[in-house]
Amino acid sequence: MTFLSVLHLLLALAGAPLLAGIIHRVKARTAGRRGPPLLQLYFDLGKLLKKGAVYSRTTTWVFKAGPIVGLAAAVLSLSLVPLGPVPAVAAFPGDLILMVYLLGLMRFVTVLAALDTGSAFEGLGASREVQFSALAEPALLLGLGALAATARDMSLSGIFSGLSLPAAPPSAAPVLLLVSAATFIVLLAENARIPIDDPNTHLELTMVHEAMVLDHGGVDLAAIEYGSSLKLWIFAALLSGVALPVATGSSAADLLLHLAGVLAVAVAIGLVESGMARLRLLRVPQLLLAASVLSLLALALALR
Amino acid sequence: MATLLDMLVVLLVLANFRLLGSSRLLACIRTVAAQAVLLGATAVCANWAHLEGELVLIVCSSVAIKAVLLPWLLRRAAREAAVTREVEPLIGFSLSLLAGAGLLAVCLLIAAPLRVPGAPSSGLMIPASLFTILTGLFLIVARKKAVTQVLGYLCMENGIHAFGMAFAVREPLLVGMAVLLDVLAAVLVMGIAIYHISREFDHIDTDRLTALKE
Amino acid sequence: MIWAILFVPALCGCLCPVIRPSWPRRALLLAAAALQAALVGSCWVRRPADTAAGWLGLDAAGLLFLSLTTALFLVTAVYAVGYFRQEAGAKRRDWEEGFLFTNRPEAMFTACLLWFLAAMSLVSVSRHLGLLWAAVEATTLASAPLIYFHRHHRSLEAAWKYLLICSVGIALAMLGNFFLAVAGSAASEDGLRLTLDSLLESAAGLDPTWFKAAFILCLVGYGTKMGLAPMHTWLPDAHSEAPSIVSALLSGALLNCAFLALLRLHAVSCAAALGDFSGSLLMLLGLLSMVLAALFLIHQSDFKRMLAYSSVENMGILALGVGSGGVAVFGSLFHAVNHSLVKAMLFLAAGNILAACHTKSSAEVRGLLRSHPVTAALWLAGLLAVIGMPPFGAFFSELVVLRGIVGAGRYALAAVYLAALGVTFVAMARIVLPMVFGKGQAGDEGGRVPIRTAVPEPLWAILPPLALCLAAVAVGLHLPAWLNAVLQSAAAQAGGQP
Amino acid sequence: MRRPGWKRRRPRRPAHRPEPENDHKVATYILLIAILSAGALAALLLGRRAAASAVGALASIAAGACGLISGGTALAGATWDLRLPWSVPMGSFHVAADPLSGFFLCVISLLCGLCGLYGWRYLAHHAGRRNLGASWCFYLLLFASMAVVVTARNAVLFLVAWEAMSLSSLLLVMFEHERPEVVRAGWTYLVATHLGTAFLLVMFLLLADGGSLEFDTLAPAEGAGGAVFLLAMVGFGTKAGFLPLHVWLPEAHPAAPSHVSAVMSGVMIKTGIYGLLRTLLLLGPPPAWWGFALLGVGAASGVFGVLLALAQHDLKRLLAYHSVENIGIIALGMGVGLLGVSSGNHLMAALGFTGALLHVLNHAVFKGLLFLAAGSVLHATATGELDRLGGLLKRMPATGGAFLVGSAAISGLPPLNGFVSEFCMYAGALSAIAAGGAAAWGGVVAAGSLALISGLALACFSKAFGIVFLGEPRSESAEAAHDPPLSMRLPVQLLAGLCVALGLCGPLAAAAAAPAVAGIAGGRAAPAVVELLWWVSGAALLLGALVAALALCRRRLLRGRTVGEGPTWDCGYAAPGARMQYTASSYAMPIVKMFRGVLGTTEHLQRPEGLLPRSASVRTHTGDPLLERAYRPAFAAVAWLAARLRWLQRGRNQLYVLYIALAVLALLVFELGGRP
Repeated sequence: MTFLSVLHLLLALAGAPLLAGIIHRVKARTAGRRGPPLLQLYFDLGKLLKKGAVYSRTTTWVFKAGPIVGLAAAVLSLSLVPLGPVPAVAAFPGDLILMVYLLGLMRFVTVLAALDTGSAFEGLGASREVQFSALAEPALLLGLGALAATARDMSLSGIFSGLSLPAAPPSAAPVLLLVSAATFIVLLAENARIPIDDPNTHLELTMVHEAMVLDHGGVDLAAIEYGSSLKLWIFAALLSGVALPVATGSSAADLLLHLAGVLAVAVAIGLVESGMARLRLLRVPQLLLAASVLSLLALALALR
Repeated sequence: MATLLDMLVVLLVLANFRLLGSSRLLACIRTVAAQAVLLGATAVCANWAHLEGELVLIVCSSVAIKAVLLPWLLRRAAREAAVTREVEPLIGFSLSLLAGAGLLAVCLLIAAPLRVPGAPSSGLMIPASLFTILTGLFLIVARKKAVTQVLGYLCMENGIHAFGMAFAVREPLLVGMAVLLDVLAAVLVMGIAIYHISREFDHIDTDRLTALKE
Repeated sequence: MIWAILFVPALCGCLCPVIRPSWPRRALLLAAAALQAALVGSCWVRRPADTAAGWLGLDAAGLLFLSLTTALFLVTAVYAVGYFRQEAGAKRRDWEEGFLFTNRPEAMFTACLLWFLAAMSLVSVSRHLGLLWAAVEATTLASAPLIYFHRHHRSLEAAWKYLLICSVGIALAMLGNFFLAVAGSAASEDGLRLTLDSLLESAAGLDPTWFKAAFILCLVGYGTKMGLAPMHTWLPDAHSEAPSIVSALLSGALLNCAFLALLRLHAVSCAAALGDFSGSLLMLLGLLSMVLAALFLIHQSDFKRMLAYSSVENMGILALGVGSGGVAVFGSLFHAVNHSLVKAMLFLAAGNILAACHTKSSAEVRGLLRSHPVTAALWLAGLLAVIGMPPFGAFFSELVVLRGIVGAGRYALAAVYLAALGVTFVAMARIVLPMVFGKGQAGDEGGRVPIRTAVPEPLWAILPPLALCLAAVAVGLHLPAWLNAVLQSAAAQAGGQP
Repeated sequence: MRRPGWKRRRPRRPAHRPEPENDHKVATYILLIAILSAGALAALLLGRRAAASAVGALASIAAGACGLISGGTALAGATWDLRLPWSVPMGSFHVAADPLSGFFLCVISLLCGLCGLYGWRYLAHHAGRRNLGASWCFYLLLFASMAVVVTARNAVLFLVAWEAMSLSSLLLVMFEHERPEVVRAGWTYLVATHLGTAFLLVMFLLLADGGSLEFDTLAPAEGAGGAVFLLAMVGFGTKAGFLPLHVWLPEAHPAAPSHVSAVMSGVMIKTGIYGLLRTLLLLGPPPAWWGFALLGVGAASGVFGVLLALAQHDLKRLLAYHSVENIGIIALGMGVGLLGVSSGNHLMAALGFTGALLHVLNHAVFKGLLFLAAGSVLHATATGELDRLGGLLKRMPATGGAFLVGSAAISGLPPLNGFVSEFCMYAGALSAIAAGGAAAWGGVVAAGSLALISGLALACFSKAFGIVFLGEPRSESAEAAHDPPLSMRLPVQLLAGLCVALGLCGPLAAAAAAPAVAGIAGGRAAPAVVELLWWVSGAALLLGALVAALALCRRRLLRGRTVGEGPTWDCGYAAPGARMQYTASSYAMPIVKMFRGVLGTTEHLQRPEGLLPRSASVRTHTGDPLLERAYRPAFAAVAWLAARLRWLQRGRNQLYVLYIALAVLALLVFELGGRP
């Protein structure tokens, strides 16, 4: 753990909402509109934090606890994520498992909060969410496993520093390619992006993630929004680490480079979103299974 | 003496064929009685050289029981039960005769390796007695009436005793007596059973005795 | 001593028909049973010497089976007294077909019971094969009238089949004895005597061919009596139609007698170094019996027939154990003990169920546990015991038999053995569990309401099977040293190593 | 390469090690057995009286305490050894405790004690109508037999205790025997367990190899190891509920009273795991394929179990299928461990077996908790049907909170105990992957299936908790539900507390279990494991702190602002009602549809018709595919064969005599025929 890793953590905590702004801006530009300001999400969060709250009579403490626990889990798992060769704040063998499971915890509480309202729409959203993530999780873990097999290391930071170009084994290239593809798909699924989910549709029946938070408002909604932007940052950081396996000599340069990478990922997401339409729900599992297959392929290559 | 013995043995075999072939109940009973007599004669001939008191005693008693007492009992049972005088076979008579021939062949096959050390008797003796036993079994299997089944049982016993006596199994009186008593008692009990059967079913062919089955 | 053992029941049997009033007769029955038990018990203390020129004697195996027989007889005698009280009265209605019938005169029945006991005692004390044969035949003759206690066509049919089939089989055994004599006539010039001692000492000189033939004949003959497949056909009919006490005695004591006869012959053949030959035959028939019985148990709808087939299966185990030699011989002797106790208990319990529900079809008996708790518990315990669950002894005996088989490296045999046991167990559990558990109400799955008498379960109907059950458990929990010693020496006689 | 942890092959004669110091260590064990047997007898005598319940409960609590002490001391390394004279063929009463036995003894005593306390009031309303005494007698016997099973050192004693265990649990299952499905369940259970035991008989006889059946001398003949292992897999797997043999489990566990289900599901099936571990100890160094076999079975059981659980509509049945899943997870851990041993990877071996053992403990805790909570729900609403429940968290807060903890724990989420054990297995798998080689593929299987399982388990338990405890009640009985009395709340909450505690103190648990692991995996890598787990518990604590801090912030922010109440926002729909909520079936539908091929789910759909549709309904049912597609047909085939043979017994006397004649002729001709 170095000063830079702390810096990365702080930057992530501060800059995560920016990614959403970038995505929106890119989408608007490709559609020929001006689009909202880059900092829109910050404004939204600020407004939400000022508001009071209205709770459904159906709900219990589970509903109130959901956003907080989710946010805490997101922050904690963010602290486990390295930015390329820049190690994470905490790194130990098997930390990637903890990271994935913290995201799982976040999902669990969100889903329960959704079910707590007793609303049909939120139940619908929850049921789709758990289905997709149940398929996304193996893909992600196997992909990371492939990386571990290539880097012969058990901790995320070790893996990514081991994979960065000068140190990386020559056989790593195809593995990295496959894994980054898989990770990108998982990213889209986990962060409720097109083509898996449409964050700003106006028809609740087609929502997945947004349907789960229909009933939240004020501070809670702020926590949720912020948490999901942190989640997006986590995946973006991972992806830039995989897709951009470069370690310049100086770690400061690495930090900057991969920050750029994270922003690039956001841009890519924006492009994909503006280029594609939402998939039919029945097609989504196939896409996720494809991601798992990619990861397995990567593993096969790494273990050969 | 040996020729005489062979003659007797052949007669025994023929008697079996008569049992297989005849359709008259009383005739069958008579044949079984005759078999018993033949049996006694065989025993005497076979051990002519060293004839002992107890052997003679067994022979006499067995002839008395099997040739006189039991046939009388069976006739009586048949009369009590108002049996029709036919045998009522499950397997036809001619077929029975053929089967008998087959059985005889089997007996010869089995008896081939059975050599009696220093046997006084003819080589025919073993197959003949085995054949008698099998005939008895065949009668039990191939005839309907309870009486005929008892007849078959008697025929078997004859065969067994034929064997026993011919080879002079030197067993003291007691066993022989016990055996005879058992046979006697068995047939008595069977007779009683037949009596009850005839009362229950007002006839004694056993194909009504099939209530108990899976 | 031995003479006393033989004559006490025989004479009491002769007395019975002349005693008119029923109470003294029943008392006599109990007294005879108790006296016999006392005599046999004294034999455990001091083993009587052979008498009658080695024709009569009490070796380990004989003592074992004699004690079993006597114990079972004592217990069933107690049950019988109550049973007579219940069965007394002129005309009774048949539960299955509804016609009226009478029972045989109780005096005759009691006499036959006692003669049956005498015959079985003779089987276990006779050390002369001819005498043994006569005794076994005598058991048939004494027990045939017992089966025909209820005077109606089914029991008559059962008795007739029993009589004929067993007589035919036994006749073959007689021939076997003669063959044995011939086989021995080479051994000693004045022909050999069929006493066990002389057979065993001159076994080496037996002519193998004749001996093999003799063994086959005796195997089929006594096997018929013992209920080995495919000669077992009389067994289900007799057991299902006879009164429960008789079924208990037939299954628990009589089959053992036939088994004892086979044991003697196997001992001789082991002495004649033909143990493998006879063993293989025993194993063959034993396995056949187990498999057939298991298959016939599957669709069984009559719970007394079920018990009968289970007896066939257990006899198969005995034959298998003795055949495969080694420790398995001990196992199968021990199994004989367990089987007798358990099966007798089961038949007595079946008698209670029959008296309560007036049906032999297991489908019509439901929810015994609510209406007749003790009987139901016994019935369930009996099931568990007969399928070899601890703490009942059968578990250990079956385990020892299995060990003998596996130890001899016969893995295929072990597989079939276990498979047969498994099928038996599944089939029996399928039949018994619904009888014990479930609602007793009419309507739900056709269960007939068990008839509640003023005293649902009279003491005489409970105590005898309970005693047997406790005995079975006791043997399983702790095998007493004296019993163990007798089992070991008996096994050693029949060519088993500890 | 030298393999870790394996003592050389034991000598045939009992090794002449000095008898361990017995006196006081055995005392607690003897006390345990004494209490249990005395309690059983007393309860039996009390019969239908309510006092029987009290006696049984108190006895089980006391015995539980003794067991914890005795097992704990043994786990701490104070082993003891006790031989009593027992005269049965091949048998001897020889019990001893090494750390492994101690570990399992602890787990058993813990859960049995708490469930005993729970059962006290749970059975109370049966007093006078049912024979409580018998039930409690069997409960205590079950406890005792399990205690003997994990300490027996003689095969015959082991088997006797094993069968006693099956038998007593069977009779416990039969408690409400008027319900036909209970009888069916009991039958299935009896058949499965008895047939499973048959394999164990052969296994032990093969292990004994003609010698004595004392564990000290058990060792397989040359080349028999594989056979023994497979027999053990089948025999013990039947009890544990490995995949093709699990069919009895979802039948029997729901049928039993809930505290019994908790014991059966929480610890009784674990005795199968114990047996497997003990056999592995006896077998000596394992070849790699054993590990792969265990991994395969584990993956299959885990995935299949959780899928079937997801498709269930009955709470207890769902939990029962989850036992299959968790047994699969344990098998995965053992497989990882075995691969580690066979490939000489100490860390992997230690991680795998530590994970397996910890999961044994953890599953006992949270599955016990879940079954007891389900029992409280049943007790309060008289139905376990998910779609008739709902909104119970408001009405039974204590039970609901505990159930939530249990759900999170069984889904393997941090910071609870389920995550600790799964983390160990993952780490083991990961170390294998990082190390490369053939074992790496084992790691891949383990990691992949664990990921899939945990994802599906999350789905399943968000469904279970969400539908049962959240939202609005779906029936009057759920409307009127209330928390059970203290003696039923207490065990549940204690177990919930344990879930948290074990989650936070993972390393301590691992350190405690280390001696038990060392026997199989070697103690060399134990410190590494503990160190790894410190990270986990550190993260857990940090998470807690974060949550607390955020909660504080939230409180601060909301202070003084308007916090209003209103109906759930239903996108403008005027009159939202309880019947509009998502149901369990609809919640699970997407996943179940996805796997319909393997699940064989049947759907009865009544579409709405006409302009003003009267009624429309959809009903799905998922039975056990193996039971319905494999076992039933097999049994039917045997029955068919038997039916074909019945003509042999036609009732014709002639036929019967013919059999005799043919038999004698056949034998004679076969033996003598033709040979001169």
